[in-house]
Amino acid sequence: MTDKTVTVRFFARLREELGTEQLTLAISGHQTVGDLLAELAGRGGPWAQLQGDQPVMIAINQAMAKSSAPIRAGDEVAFFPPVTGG
Amino acid sequence: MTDKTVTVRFFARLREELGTEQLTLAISGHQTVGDLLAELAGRGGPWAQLQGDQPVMIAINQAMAKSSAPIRAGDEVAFFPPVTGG
Amino acid sequence: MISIQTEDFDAGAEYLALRDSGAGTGAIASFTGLVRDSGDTQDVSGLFLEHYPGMTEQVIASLIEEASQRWDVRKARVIHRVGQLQLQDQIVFVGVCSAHRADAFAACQFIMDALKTSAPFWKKELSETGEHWVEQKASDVARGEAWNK
Amino acid sequence: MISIQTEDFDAGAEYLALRDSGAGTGAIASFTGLVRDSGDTQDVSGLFLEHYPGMTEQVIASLIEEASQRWDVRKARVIHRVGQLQLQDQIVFVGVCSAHRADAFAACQFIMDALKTSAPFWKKELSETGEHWVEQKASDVARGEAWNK
Repeated sequence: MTDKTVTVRFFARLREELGTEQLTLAISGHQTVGDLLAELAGRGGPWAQLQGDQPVMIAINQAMAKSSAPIRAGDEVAFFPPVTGG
Repeated sequence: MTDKTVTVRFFARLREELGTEQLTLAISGHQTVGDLLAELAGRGGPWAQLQGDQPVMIAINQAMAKSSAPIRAGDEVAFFPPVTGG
Repeated sequence: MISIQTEDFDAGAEYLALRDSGAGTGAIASFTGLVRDSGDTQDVSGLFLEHYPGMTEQVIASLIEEASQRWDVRKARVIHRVGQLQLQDQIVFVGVCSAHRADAFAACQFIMDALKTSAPFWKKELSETGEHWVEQKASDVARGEAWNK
Repeated sequence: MISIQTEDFDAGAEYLALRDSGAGTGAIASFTGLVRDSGDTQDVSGLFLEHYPGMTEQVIASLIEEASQRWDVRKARVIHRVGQLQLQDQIVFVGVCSAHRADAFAACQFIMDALKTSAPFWKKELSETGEHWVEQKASDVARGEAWNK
């Protein structure tokens, strides 16, 4: 099942605190992006903040998404803090 | 009473239709700028429009004024259509 | 700073001059108005702009003063041309430099809206079929009054 | 046109490029944001700006598209810098060219407000005492949401 993966990207504060810019994860068993988020939070340590008090924004294939959105093999999933540009 | 006068200026459409840019008028008997306007309108012809359907704006000494505003010797009075710059 | 002039202006250079060197400056909003081909009449070929010298500058100064009391305004610049203008000529420039984005936008828009209903300028549209003094628009009056609510 | 870039931009030249040659153009509104010395922290000495390449451009394109559906927009230009910025550096430029003044102001302000709450940029403030990821402001969220009413 090597082809059943998604790319997961982290930005800004999350990228720094998780010490991770990008991951490739198998998605067998993941129905929604929220399931993926919960799995990552379950790693504990800094990863727990993915389901903590601070809001985490989600994008799937570079479009904003809700945690209930389904994910499919080949998707690019991103988690990041609320945006602060401009 | 040569010194008891006001300068009256007209702008834009009024200036053109009255064929007059500036007048010097004696103000004895004028209590308000509205009285002055009525006197000018009484000249008839194109002057009647000073009390016609179209609004006439009034400035005294280069500040917007109402027709009830008093005028004094030496004042600069101006009558013009609603402004349309910008 | 306020300029009433017949000559054209360089909006790019005005932007640069408006940029305050103060470390608290965070936002610059600017607006430029151009001569359009359709106003009260169609096929406008140019404008003649008349003003009331002296009163014009006083009114605009008081609008900048009012904007400075309502919002954070570090620098404000107003240029308004008068005389004969051609199609697509620049007519007016309003620029505001502020600490904050919302203040810069509000002050710039307030000055521009208020100028249109209280500064003594009058436009005459020129076209092939003749000339026509522009009438004040109810929408401009409404926009000007909205700032007093 | 949308540019995400590390290098500075010439807001004056951008204004000139934005000026449409179409005879129906009557208004240009523009906004520039600068690095201020006080944000979440005081004595800010600079910013680091991170973005999500690809998604950023898509989000801004969709904001310009939405603005074009809501208002008359002849041309729109957005430039946003990323990477290391110093105090008083230019961060962002939004310019809109329109037939009408109200449309130019509204579209420019909408794009700027919506960009702040939906385009994937993140600011880190740098100061003598350390660095700090900027938190999203409730006032920015409120301004963004106000456009949906």
